[in-house]
Amino acid sequence: MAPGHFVLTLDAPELARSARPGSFVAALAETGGERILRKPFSVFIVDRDAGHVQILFSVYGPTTKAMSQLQPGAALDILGPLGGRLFTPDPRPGVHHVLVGGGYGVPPLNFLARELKLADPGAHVTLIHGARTASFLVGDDGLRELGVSVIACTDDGSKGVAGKVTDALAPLVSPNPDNSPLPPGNGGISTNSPITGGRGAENGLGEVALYTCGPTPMMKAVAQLALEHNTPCQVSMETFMPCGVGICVGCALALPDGTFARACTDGPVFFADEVAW
Amino acid sequence: MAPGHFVLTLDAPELARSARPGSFVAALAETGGERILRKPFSVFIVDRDAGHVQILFSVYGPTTKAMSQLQPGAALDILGPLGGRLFTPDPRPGVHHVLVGGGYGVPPLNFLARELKLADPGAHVTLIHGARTASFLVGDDGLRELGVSVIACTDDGSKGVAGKVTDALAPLVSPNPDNSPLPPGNGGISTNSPITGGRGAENGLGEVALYTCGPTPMMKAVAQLALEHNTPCQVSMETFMPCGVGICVGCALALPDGTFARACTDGPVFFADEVAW
Amino acid sequence: MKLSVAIGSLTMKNPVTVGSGTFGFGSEVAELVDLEKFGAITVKATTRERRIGNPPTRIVETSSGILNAIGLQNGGIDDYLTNKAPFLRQFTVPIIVNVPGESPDDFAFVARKLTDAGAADAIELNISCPNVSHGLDYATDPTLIAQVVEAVRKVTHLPVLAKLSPNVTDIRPLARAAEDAGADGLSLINTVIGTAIDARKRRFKLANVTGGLSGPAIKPIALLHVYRAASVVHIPIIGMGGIVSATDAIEFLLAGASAVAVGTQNFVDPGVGITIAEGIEKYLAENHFSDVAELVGALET
Amino acid sequence: MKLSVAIGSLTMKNPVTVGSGTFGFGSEVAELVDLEKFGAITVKATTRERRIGNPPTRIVETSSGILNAIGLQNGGIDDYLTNKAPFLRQFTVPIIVNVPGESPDDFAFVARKLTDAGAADAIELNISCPNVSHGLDYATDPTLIAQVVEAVRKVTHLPVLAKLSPNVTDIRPLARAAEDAGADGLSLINTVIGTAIDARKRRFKLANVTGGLSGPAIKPIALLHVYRAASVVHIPIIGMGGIVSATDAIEFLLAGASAVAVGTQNFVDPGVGITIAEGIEKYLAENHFSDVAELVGALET
Ligand SMILES: Cc1cc2nc3c(=O)[nH]c(=O)nc-3n(C[C@H](O)[C@H](O)[C@H](O)COP(=O)(O)OP(=O)(O)OC[C@H]3O[C@@H](n4cnc5c(N)ncnc54)[C@H](O)[C@@H]3O)c2cc1C
Ligand SMILES: Cc1cc2nc3c(=O)[nH]c(=O)nc-3n(C[C@H](O)[C@H](O)[C@H](O)COP(=O)(O)OP(=O)(O)OC[C@H]3O[C@@H](n4cnc5c(N)ncnc54)[C@H](O)[C@@H]3O)c2cc1C
Ligand SMILES: Cc1cc2nc3c(=O)[nH]c(=O)nc-3n(C[C@H](O)[C@H](O)[C@H](O)COP(=O)(O)O)c2cc1C
Ligand SMILES: Cc1cc2nc3c(=O)[nH]c(=O)nc-3n(C[C@H](O)[C@H](O)[C@H](O)COP(=O)(O)O)c2cc1C
Ligand code: FES
Ligand code: FES
Repeated sequence: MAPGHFVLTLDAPELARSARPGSFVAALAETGGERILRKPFSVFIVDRDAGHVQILFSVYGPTTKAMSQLQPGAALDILGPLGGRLFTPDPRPGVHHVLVGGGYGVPPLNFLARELKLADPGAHVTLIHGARTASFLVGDDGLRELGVSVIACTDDGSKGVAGKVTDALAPLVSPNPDNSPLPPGNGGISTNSPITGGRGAENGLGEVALYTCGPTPMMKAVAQLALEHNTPCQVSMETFMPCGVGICVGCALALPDGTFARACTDGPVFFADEVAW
Repeated sequence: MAPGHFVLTLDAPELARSARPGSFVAALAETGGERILRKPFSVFIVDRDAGHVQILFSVYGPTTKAMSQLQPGAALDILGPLGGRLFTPDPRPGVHHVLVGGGYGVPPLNFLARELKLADPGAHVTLIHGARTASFLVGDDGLRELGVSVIACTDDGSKGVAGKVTDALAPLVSPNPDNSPLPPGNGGISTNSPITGGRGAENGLGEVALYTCGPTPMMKAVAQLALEHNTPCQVSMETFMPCGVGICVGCALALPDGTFARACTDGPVFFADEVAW
Repeated sequence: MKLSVAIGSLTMKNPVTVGSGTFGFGSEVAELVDLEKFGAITVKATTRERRIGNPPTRIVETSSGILNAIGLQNGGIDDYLTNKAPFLRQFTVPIIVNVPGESPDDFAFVARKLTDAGAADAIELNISCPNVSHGLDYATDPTLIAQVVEAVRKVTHLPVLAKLSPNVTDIRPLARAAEDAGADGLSLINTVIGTAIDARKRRFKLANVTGGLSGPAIKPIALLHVYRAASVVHIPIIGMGGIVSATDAIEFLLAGASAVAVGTQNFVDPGVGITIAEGIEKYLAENHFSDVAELVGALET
Repeated sequence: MKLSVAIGSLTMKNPVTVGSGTFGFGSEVAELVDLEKFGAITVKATTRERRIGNPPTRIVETSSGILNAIGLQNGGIDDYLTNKAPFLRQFTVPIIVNVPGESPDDFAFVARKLTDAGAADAIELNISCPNVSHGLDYATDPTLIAQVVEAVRKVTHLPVLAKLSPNVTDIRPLARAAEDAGADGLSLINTVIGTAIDARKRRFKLANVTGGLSGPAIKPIALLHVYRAASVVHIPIIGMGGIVSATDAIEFLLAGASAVAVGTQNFVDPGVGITIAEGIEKYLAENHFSDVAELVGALET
């Protein structure tokens, strides 16, 4: 695993059966009084036959610290699968599914990529994921083997595209003729490349469906690209979620009409234009 | 170890050098916010050469639970040695040192017995310790080998004398001619044996010095016996100790004059007649 | 074993309900827990008009507690009557509706609608929410509390509970004012006002600046308020503040509460109220009580 | 880097002191920690007459906090002058003496003795101890607070700090009353009143029934009181309540405190105040501040 990242395999047959891409679980770790709430973690890799569900996390605070110290065989109190609206595979035939993730947004996209390939092995699926540096790139496990194109982006160019995920994404929704299509690791894609085209399909690219999960600034940039190019884009929001089941209204997500949705049960997946960015 | 009892060996050379019988350490275990205070534990067995100090405990609450789960090599935050007045060996030549303990009061008495024997291998030292049943008798490790007489008492007679520690103690300070001297395990000592004699020495017994540590009701009974027979008796008090270093005054111990001492730094060891029982 | 508790004409079959605002409208968790097993369900605050609530961040964690500043987000009384009450009325469990307001008229308006529609079995007057303007003034002035209770008393035959704030110098005169004005019971306590600061960003953590503290951190405060209020009123008290276990709940009963509500802990386990009701029953049996009422205020002193 | 803070004529070389009653008289821990490294040492409450204090149990643990009911055990002012002050005066660190009382005259009596003997560098008026009779009345009435401050003001040239109680509806009028009466600073907050019950024994856990809650559990409450008081007074505030780390201390500075005190955490680590002073200095350096005063109230809004 990348430094500071952990994968827990939960023996949870019921969860394995019912989890869908975008589902999350709420974990209660023993932190004494330091933290009293459950914390949400996306379902990462599911093995339905074995009844196993994996989650991937890094240590942020007390809950993830306690989880990182669990010994094999230990019990973890989880509630799930949670989530109201989850990722929905874009039904357009031949559509290019582009999944854009960063940080802990990658795990649910891995799950989504697998499900897309499971439903249609010929599906055109690309995962673009980004991190500060190569060692922080996590969560793409097993996707290449399934025929998913994986494009890594690193801020420092230590692996894949040097730059942000949007640098790798832009040509897919709006090709810039000056750039070759996605050379891995040569830093050739400039963050300043002007947005020239309309939606991808009109520029000779196949139709594109976007799915994104990660830090809000990243998702906002992806959503903006999508909105500019009229590309359907599903975003899985990362608000703080005190209860995860819809009873606290602490996960308020601002909507364009000035009201608030509950990110946990009205989402976590929304269409990009449903959110006030 | 007896069920539910744990011994931790601390690698603490400084502590090993400076701890004396009656010294305690204040341990801070990671319990999150469940418990924010340190908890006191008596120094049990000290290996000055190795720089090791042992403490013996059973699981009462969050601190002892966390301590019971420590893995070898783990760190434990301790402060010590603490304690103002500690056990002082009675200086009278040939005196019979009788140590009376119950529960977690036995560990400091084990330490005391060893020190008495170390200072004078010919010293006459007896440990009387009691518990509900045989499996809860702990803390006498290694004493028989050093020539300490160990008298066990169990409420249910499953080991040693059937009865309370005071049943075994009474004949030592006030012999009852109807009872043979301390038959182990036959339950022959009656709790109702009338107090017949004055202090031990006057009854043909050698002079006796008492040292006791354990639950307050037990120590109170021992102290009463001692006071009735004019036998010097050192008691190590077991009040709740929020800080252990004299700054909180939360360890108030009622004195005969109606005022309160700090059990941590004015004690934990007092003479029986200094305490309002 | 008698576990039931009466608050005016409201009968709870066991002494456990939920804290308003910590259990939604019941429907959210009806698949996870059996609503019928609660003594009553207390639903989210329902106001005269719809309220959109405060912007995020609305909830932050503190040591053994959370601070919330939801801002009473709710659809308003008409939304409650149309979209929430019908679901709840499929069950037999009594419904307590929490009603905040900015004037006696506001409280009475909502209370009358609830009564007319038969959409509540008791009304809890939220005279104490620290997160909206005016809330606090009503919470701290016995005269205003009396006005609110009287205004509602006039328009409903339903049991009326006054939910008081702990953010006061002395709860006793306020508890008495509510009783004298005709309240059938008290709910104690609402959250304790506080704030949290992000030292790195040098900002308040809550968009609303202040929030209400709840969870185990406030239990000692809540127990004392309940004990003090119980010492001056004769009406039953629903005790709350930091309850996570049956032992906590029993402490509140011993302090003088006739029933209890579980709040923040629902976010961890929405079924915890049921576990607590079972735990109370077990404690009563083990200690040879035959009626939960015997435990109320039963402190040896 | 300027770390020093002035409160009237008292200069603390760094903004960290200890909460009265949580550090004894300094002598108890002088072998464990270097007293000179604190901005000031605030000693235990010193009363006109000796007080034996409350019977045990005096301290119990609660979630992320403790409840205490020490009952101001101390030897009285004469004992302080004879047996405690001389030890402390071997050091150069300034001494703040905490003075409770039951009448303005009590406070003034002790303040005068301290001043005459040169046995204090500042006097902290404990107008807020929740564990003794009268304490609370003085804490909640602006007129009485003013009387106490004025009475002491008349008999001493030393800086006078008013230590206020959080057990009030609104701290602002009380803070203003203290300032108007001539206080040089405020200490906020004293403990929050509460109680704890033993469900098994069906008894209060504290012999005194009520106690004062301290520790991390109360930090959100303390931060808000400090923020509110700072918004209405111009005198410096020593902020306290649940501080265990430099981050906590910085939160208090941001809320408007000029200095901080560490209380309950001293029981875990009597040297934590020094660690915190170092942590504040590090934070200032990392964030390019040159004076701790720049942090006071520096919340971005
Ligand atoms: C739907 C969803 C899915 C998620 N999936 C994953 C996953 O698969 N893997 C993963 O590693 N993480 C995931 N997260 C994030 C994870 O739940 C959080 O990082 C969680 O807070 C970690 O808990 P903790 O106790 O370890 O740390 P915390 O103590 O909660 O702190 C973590 C960080 O979050 C900050 N924080 C705390 N409260 C708030 C708040 N109210 N608003 C903003 N920031 C705050 C803290 O300051 C700190 O920097 C997911 C979050 C959501 C909402
Ligand atoms: C000088 C001294 C030496 C000790 N040496 C040992 C030792 O060698 N081995 C050992 O096992 N124990 C020893 N103890 C006892 C030990 O410190 C306590 O049992 C400690 O409370 C355990 O901490 P905990 O967090 O595990 O349990 P806690 O949560 O503290 O609870 C333990 C039990 O104590 C009760 N309790 C908590 N607070 C109070 C209070 N204020 N008053 C009365 N009861 C209270 C609780 O209700 C609970 O039943 C010693 C105590 C003292 C004072
Ligand atoms: C997120 C949240 C929302 C709340 N909303 C309301 C509310 O709408 N009306 C009300 O009277 N109390 C409200 N409360 C207060 C609770 O009902 C309860 O009084 C308080 O949280 C103390 O109990 P606890 O410590 O068990 O949570 C809310 C509490 C929380 C945590
Ligand atoms: C055991 C104990 C004794 C205290 N004694 C006093 C006192 O004598 N005078 C006083 O003004 N405050 C006293 N306090 C209050 C503290 O000084 C401080 O205001 C309060 O504990 C909040 O800070 P904390 O949460 O860091 O402990 C005492 C607190 C504790 C825990
Ligand atoms: S997390 Fe509680 S309502 Fe969404
Ligand atoms: S334990 Fe704090 S003074 Fe004794």
